[in-house]
Amino acid sequence: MSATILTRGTVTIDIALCKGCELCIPACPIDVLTMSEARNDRGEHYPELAPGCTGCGACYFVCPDFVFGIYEYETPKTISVPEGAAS
Amino acid sequence: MSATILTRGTVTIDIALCKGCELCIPACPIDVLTMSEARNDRGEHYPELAPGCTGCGACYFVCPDFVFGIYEYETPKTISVPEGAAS
Amino acid sequence: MERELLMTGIGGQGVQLATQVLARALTLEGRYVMSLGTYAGSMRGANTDTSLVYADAPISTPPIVARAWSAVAMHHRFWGDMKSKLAEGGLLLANAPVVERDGDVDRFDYVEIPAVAIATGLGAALGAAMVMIGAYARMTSAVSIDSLRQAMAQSLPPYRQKHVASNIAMLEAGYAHVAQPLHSAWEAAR
Amino acid sequence: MERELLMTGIGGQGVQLATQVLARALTLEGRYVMSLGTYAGSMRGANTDTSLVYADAPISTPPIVARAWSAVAMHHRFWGDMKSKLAEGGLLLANAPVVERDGDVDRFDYVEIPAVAIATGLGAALGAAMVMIGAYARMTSAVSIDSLRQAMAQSLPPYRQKHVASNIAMLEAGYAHVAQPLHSAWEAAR
Amino acid sequence: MSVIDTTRPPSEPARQKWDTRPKLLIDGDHDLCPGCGEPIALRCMLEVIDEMGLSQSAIGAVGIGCYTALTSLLDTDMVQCLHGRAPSVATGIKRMRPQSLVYTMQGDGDMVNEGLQEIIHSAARGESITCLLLNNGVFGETGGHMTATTVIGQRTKNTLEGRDAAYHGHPISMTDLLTPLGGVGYVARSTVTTARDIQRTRRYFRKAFETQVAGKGLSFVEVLTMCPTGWFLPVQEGPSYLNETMSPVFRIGEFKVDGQIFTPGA
Amino acid sequence: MSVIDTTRPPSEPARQKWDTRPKLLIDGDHDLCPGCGEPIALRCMLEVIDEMGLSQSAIGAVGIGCYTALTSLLDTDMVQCLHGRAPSVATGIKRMRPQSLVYTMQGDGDMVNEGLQEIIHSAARGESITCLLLNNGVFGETGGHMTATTVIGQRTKNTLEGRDAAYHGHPISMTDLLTPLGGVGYVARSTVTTARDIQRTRRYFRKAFETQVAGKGLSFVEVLTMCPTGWFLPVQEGPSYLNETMSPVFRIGEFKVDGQIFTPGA
Amino acid sequence: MSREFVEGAEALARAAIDAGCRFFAGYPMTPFTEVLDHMAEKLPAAGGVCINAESELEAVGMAWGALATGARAATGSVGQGLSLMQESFSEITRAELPLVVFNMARGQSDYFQSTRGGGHGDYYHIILCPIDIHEAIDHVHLAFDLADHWRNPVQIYGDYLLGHTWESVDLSPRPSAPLPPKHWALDGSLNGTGRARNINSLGMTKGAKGIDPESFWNRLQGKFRRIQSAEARIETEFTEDALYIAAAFGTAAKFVRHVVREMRREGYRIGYVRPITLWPFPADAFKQAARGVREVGVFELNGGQMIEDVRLSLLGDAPAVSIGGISSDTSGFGVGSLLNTARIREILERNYARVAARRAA
Amino acid sequence: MSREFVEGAEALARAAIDAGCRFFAGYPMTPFTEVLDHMAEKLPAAGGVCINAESELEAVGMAWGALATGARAATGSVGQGLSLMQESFSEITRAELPLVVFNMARGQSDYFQSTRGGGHGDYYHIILCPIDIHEAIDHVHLAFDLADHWRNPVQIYGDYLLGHTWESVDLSPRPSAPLPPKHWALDGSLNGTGRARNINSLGMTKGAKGIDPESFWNRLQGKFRRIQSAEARIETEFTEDALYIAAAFGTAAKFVRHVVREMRREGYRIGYVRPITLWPFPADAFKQAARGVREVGVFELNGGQMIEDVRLSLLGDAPAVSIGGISSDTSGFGVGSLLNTARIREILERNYARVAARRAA
Ligand SMILES: Cc1ncc(C[n+]2csc(CCOP(=O)(O)OP(=O)(O)O)c2C)c(N)n1
Ligand SMILES: Cc1ncc(C[n+]2csc(CCOP(=O)(O)OP(=O)(O)O)c2C)c(N)n1
Ligand code: SF4
Ligand code: SF4
Ligand code: SF4
Ligand code: SF4
Ligand code: SF4
Ligand code: SF4
Ligand SMILES: [Mg+2]
Ligand SMILES: [Mg+2]
Repeated sequence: MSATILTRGTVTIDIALCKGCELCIPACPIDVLTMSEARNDRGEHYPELAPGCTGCGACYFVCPDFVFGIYEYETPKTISVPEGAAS
Repeated sequence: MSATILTRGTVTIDIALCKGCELCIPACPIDVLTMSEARNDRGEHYPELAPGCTGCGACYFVCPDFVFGIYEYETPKTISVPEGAAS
Repeated sequence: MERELLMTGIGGQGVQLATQVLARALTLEGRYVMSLGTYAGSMRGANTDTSLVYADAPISTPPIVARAWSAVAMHHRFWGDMKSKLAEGGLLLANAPVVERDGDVDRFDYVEIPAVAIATGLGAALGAAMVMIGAYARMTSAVSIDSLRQAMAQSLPPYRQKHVASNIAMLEAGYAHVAQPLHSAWEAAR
Repeated sequence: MERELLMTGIGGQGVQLATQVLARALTLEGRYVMSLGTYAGSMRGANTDTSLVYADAPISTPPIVARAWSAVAMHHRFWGDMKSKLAEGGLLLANAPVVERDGDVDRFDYVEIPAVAIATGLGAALGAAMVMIGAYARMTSAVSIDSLRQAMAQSLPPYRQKHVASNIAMLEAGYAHVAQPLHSAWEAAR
Repeated sequence: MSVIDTTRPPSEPARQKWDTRPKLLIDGDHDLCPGCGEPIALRCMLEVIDEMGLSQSAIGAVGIGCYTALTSLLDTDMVQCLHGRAPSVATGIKRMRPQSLVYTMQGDGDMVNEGLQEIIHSAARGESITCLLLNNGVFGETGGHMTATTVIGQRTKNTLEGRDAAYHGHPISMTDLLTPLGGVGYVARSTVTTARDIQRTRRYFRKAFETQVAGKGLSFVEVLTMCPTGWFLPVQEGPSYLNETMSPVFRIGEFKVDGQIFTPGA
Repeated sequence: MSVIDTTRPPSEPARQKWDTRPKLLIDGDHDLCPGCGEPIALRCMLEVIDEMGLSQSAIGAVGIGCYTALTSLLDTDMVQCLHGRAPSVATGIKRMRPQSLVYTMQGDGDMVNEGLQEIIHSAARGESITCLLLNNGVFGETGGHMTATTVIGQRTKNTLEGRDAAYHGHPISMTDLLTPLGGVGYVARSTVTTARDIQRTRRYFRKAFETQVAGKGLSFVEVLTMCPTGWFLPVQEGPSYLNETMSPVFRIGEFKVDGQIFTPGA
Repeated sequence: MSREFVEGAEALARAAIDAGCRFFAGYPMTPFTEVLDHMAEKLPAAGGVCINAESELEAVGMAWGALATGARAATGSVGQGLSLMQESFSEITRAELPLVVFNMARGQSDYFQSTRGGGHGDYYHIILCPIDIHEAIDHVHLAFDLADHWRNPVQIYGDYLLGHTWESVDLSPRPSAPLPPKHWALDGSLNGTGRARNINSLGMTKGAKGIDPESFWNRLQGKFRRIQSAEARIETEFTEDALYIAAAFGTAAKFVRHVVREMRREGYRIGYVRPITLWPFPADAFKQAARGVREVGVFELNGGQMIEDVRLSLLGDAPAVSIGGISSDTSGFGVGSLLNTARIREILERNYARVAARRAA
Repeated sequence: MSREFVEGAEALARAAIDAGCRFFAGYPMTPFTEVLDHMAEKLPAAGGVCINAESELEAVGMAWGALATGARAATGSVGQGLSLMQESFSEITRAELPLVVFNMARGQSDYFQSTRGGGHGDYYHIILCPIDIHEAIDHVHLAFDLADHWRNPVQIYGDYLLGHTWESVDLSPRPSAPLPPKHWALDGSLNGTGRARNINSLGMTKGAKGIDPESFWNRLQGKFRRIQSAEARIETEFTEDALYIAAAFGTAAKFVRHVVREMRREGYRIGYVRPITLWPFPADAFKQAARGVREVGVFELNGGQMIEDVRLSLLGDAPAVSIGGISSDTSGFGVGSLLNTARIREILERNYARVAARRAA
């Protein structure tokens, strides 16, 4: 039910800025972003990160509201993710 | 010293309108126009017609001041012109 | 007789349409009406409010209402900004429990309408504003439910006519929810 | 002391340049000058005229001269239009025989200068206006021939400096043609 | 050498083939300079309108330049427009009177400087009008100033050392700009330096008006014209200066016919 | 499914690779709509300026449209221009400060409608500036009206039945107009619908600024941007609508590099 | 009379179409956009043409062309867009074309622009300034009629409030007089006769070379003077025995009138004056209304513009004092904090008291 | 002092360069063309830039950009071209940029356009209106200084006569005060610090969302009021004991002054007043000068524009009567038949006689 992948980084998500446009969701090449059930102070759903982020930056680039930050690990690390998430 | 040519028409020249630009002179394919010695009421030289005009209309078209009129003979006629004029 | 109604909510609550339906119904009954709506830009979740003046003679009041006879509050977030304009003792219909009870209960004729619950019961929470307008009409006798029905049909563009029936149901439910008129719009003095 | 000079001719006669040379000469001598030229568009053969006011103090007269102390007429065609502006008894230098004699002889101090003939004698009929200005300077003592020479050099652009000498010759010939001053520009009253 | 009497028609039986001036011109006595190319182009246009039997339907919108002096001599209904604005005015006319033949006449200063936006928008809008550009590469009217079509190196009143690409920029070719636009049906450029050129110009006008009549989009004819005054040249040198300096930059020919783009023979 | 805590940097040793917002933006909290493409393009431009080490020399001239709301958040010296007029203002800036990196930011309404003349003239003049066109095919700011780039068939507030070529005219492609002009050094078009497109957009900006630094003429980058509000679409559908309706009309790629025209692979 | 509940912008557009407007061109700018949208939607159905012009300059040019054919045509914008049209406005006036302009102003700061003509040269537009949408509908009909009658542009000076307020109004079709004959309209029929028409602003005459601006412009001055004496319109209330008069124009006047009526009911000797035409300004009627008054308070939402016309009307009979001021919301649409009857009441009371005290002293 | 004989247009251009103007952009239109030509020829040699802009709209935009960098910059045109610049004029004023405008008017019909601001909104430009080229040279220097000092546009209202008259004038370089520091000028130095500069006309503040037009425009109103009390300039002659005053502006005033002086010498009790600044209009000084006067004749070559400012100054103290009128030559350049001292003498005598008779009666 789980697999391991190599990742070079991860994201921060400033949910307060999110306007819920969902552009980041299809942008993520490994589908680790999903929209929240909860709403932020603007009344919007926002993205939540499941394990598996590789720090590729796609979400960062497509987000019109500057919600994401990208961090690069000093050393790439291996993590285990639920099967299918990284497909 | 003279030759005969066939001509289909001739021109009228309203010298009062002429501004002396001389565009008509090189336009005439058979060189039968020359600038006058005399000046019109505007103080300008104007074109004079030597025998040999064929009524081709070139002078008519190039003149910016609408000086020429073109007449077409009912029957083309032969005229004699000084040698060289029609060269 | 000139009466003022302020209605306030947040974007997407249908406040604009509800005001229009009431205004058209009044027009159908030969009343004079004037209304001005504002909503802050294209951002969702911003405030939206409307003012409506209705009368039995041509209206000479300016369109920005300084002092209102009645109000409908759909959402607590922006109701506070409008509160000062409602006359002491004026009629306030509150969309309960979205609008929270506070000192207003004493200052105004405060009537709670569970509009969201009623609308949800009819299958569409978004119809709450329509429920409120139905209730308002009954409460004030400003206009008949028949006129409201007719006005509803006139207020939707051709390609949305299929929603007329469900909206009329909202109006009717609101109307029915109020047992009896309290503030009569057309009575000379209260 | 304020003196006015009107000069009139047809396009290409050099009236504008001649006026400028006189004006610059006057400026060199510390006089105040003001001049306005008009010529009608780009058509050749149209009229061109200039007015010049010169004085020994700052000029307060407006630039469109209504009444002139002196005039130079280069061509009869447009002289008629200007005539009314020359004061009775004013100095009129006529470019004879281009300007034809008529009643003017009696109304003004009429002096004929065969400017075209003089200029042709010097090799360029187009210099007639320069001849007239030379004559005018002598006639009125408005300015010295030296200043005129200097002004001439200043009035041609670098690429036309080769024409300075021939133009100065024109000025000198005109100056020499007048035997003695008649109307003194700088004398208080005539 | 004997001089023929040309003050009157010939004594032989003859018919007048071409009148001194086009029928749609009230008077041939105008104030434009000797050797100016603009009246020549104008004549072509008016004669073609007449030959096509469209005289009674023509309405013109004229810009501001030397040709403005011709407005009151033109015998078609006219609007004298502001500098640069003729295409919009023509649009208003045509939309209200689709049955009319609507033409504009503008110079390069008028069309390519002040009114560049108007002609492009009208073209993209596909207005069914015919637009004439009289391109002499200068503001003739103001005395010979640089326009947006002045060629590199040309000396004008405000480019005394010649137009310098680095300082004054590059000339704009209207045919380049208009050809790719969707709403444009016909684009051509000609000159009036010789009788042959003038015949071509007349052909182009005919095709342009045909394009309008057929409702195939905006039609555009640019005519390179001499401006000896603004070029500070002897009048006689106008045609050769045009052929040597302007024609190489502004290619002659048809660029779009019936809405189809093609590259004419050079 | 477990949710990672993304409110703070990772606990592992890591360095921040990209900050949430570009360095030249004061605040990321802006008023543009959800799903709007304009801030995405803006980020690309600002980051490229920063990466090229040109932050301290950039001066912007911004037009009037939704992006105007970003002017006061931009942390480069700026002139907020009138609708359509940014290229002229940028010209004045650049001529007085040739050492500065001067850029303009305009929408399609601003550049292709109101200010079409300004951009073309500035381009022909070869001004050494970089011009950004945010093309969403509508006036977003006024609520979704047709512009000069609205594609045929598109429904807007004032083309309720869709843009009809015969009545409303044809869309204008700025790259078509600018590419042939002599003064232009670089012309390209991209989009911001996917991360890959965005990388290309960043590459184009870099080349455009390099063109300016090298003094090779005006550089122009058009970015097609989503406007779900003006298109009356659910926000999520913005990118696919753009790809399906706008991209086929407005081709993606480079059209002119270092002053050389070329036809990009379709 | 049957009434419908419509927004001001829609009422304006429908009134224009009912008044025979068959051409409209405009460029969006709030709150003019809303009028344009209704025109774009409704004019084609009425057999007219509405063009989404690419800019204000092009819009006014298109209207110019349409007018030249004799059609009833209009354009518009807000003050800022009208700034761009000033060259055309000036010249269209001289060309004597009956343009109608919808100025959906962002407030009242464009009074000078409208009344003094922001363009070059001596010219005036008739400026109708409605207080509400009922009057605006009348004004739209009047505008097209006056424009045709005088062959002079007429502007409707509206604003955000006028465009965005919904009212139950009477928009039933009005019988309108047949359009006056337009012998000058272009149709090509006289082409080639030597008498083809020439619409121009320069004083050109067909067949004659050159222009004659002096006599041409002087003739126009005569027309302006005739318009001045014929078309000035005013609304006044309670001026007979007033100590103090509050003057205002446009939608802001509705607030002032409301407060003045209220104060009158309470016994204040206060009057109200509203110029309905901003040009020609109803100077004589204003002077008349202010007879015996101690002071005129001018409530305008700008830095002080109409007050000049008030002073020019009174010429010292009574002082005119500015009691308004710049007032704008944060969107810049001109619906500022002074548009508030309570604040106005406070202002009028304060000024009234001062004047009344002065009188007592 | 050394004088040279130069044409007005050249003098204006050289004075501008001497005053530190380093950017100029314009589009030809007679008689502004002549100024532009001299700039195009001479400015590059002085290390400046002159652009032959493709239109008036682009010219003013370019000047806007140059000004934003802190440079002294100017543009200009005639009234018609200035009509096209009205949107920019309004907004440049609100952006508080020190633009200098050369208005080489075709006559005097653009008085309203200059003094009332043809654009939208509340704004004013300082209008310097020289009587001749000597004064114009001073005005050019003054214009650049005032523009920088007030951060407000300043216009030189010249005309054909000013540009085309040649005079012997002093154009020797003037020592000029160092330019005031321009902390607001753009140079990129603050980029990325959170405090980069933003030149705008909307009331934007760096880092803050939205705009605040009300307080922003009110601040500008305060500035306009300060300019009004500080910068009004007037020329008067013989007003102390005058029965009648003739008022005029610009080059036309030179004709009037000439005739008034002549009549004074002959004993007429006539005075002369010329506003040197058309805005701010020297209202107080005018009122002062007209004390005891029976009538003011306003000689302006238009349909009656400055007369409003005269009336607003006098507020009924004395009647103001128009004694000028539209006057144009056939080229439309504004040098019409009223510019004639004999005709003016006749007009002044007639009016004087009427007023004197009234007094006797
Ligand atoms: C708005 C405006 N700006 C400037 C002018 C002055 N002006 C008159 S004609 C002209 C140039 C015309 O050039 P072009 O159209 O090429 O015609 P040409 O004179 O060369 O025939 C200019 C700039 C004007 N009339 N209007
Ligand atoms: C002269 C002028 N006319 C009209 C407007 C109104 N206006 C403001 S933004 C805008 C449209 C902007 O469209 P675009 O540039 O495409 O930007 P977007 O809103 O789509 O981002 C218009 C027409 C204006 N500000 N100025
Ligand atoms: S792209 Fe940005 S704004 Fe849109 S949902 Fe994702 S995080 Fe939120
Ligand atoms: S950085 Fe890449 S992998 Fe991680 S969430 Fe964003 S798009 Fe997905
Ligand atoms: S072309 Fe015409 S104007 Fe020129 S010289 Fe010949 S006849 Fe005269
Ligand atoms: S008609 Fe032909 S042949 Fe006769 S003069 Fe003219 S150009 Fe020469
Ligand atoms: S200036 Fe040039 S374009 Fe104008 S009339 Fe003269 S030659 Fe023709
Ligand atoms: S309207 Fe369109 S362009 Fe404007 S902010 Fe919204 S999505 Fe972006
Ligand atoms: Mg030209
Ligand atoms: Mg857009």
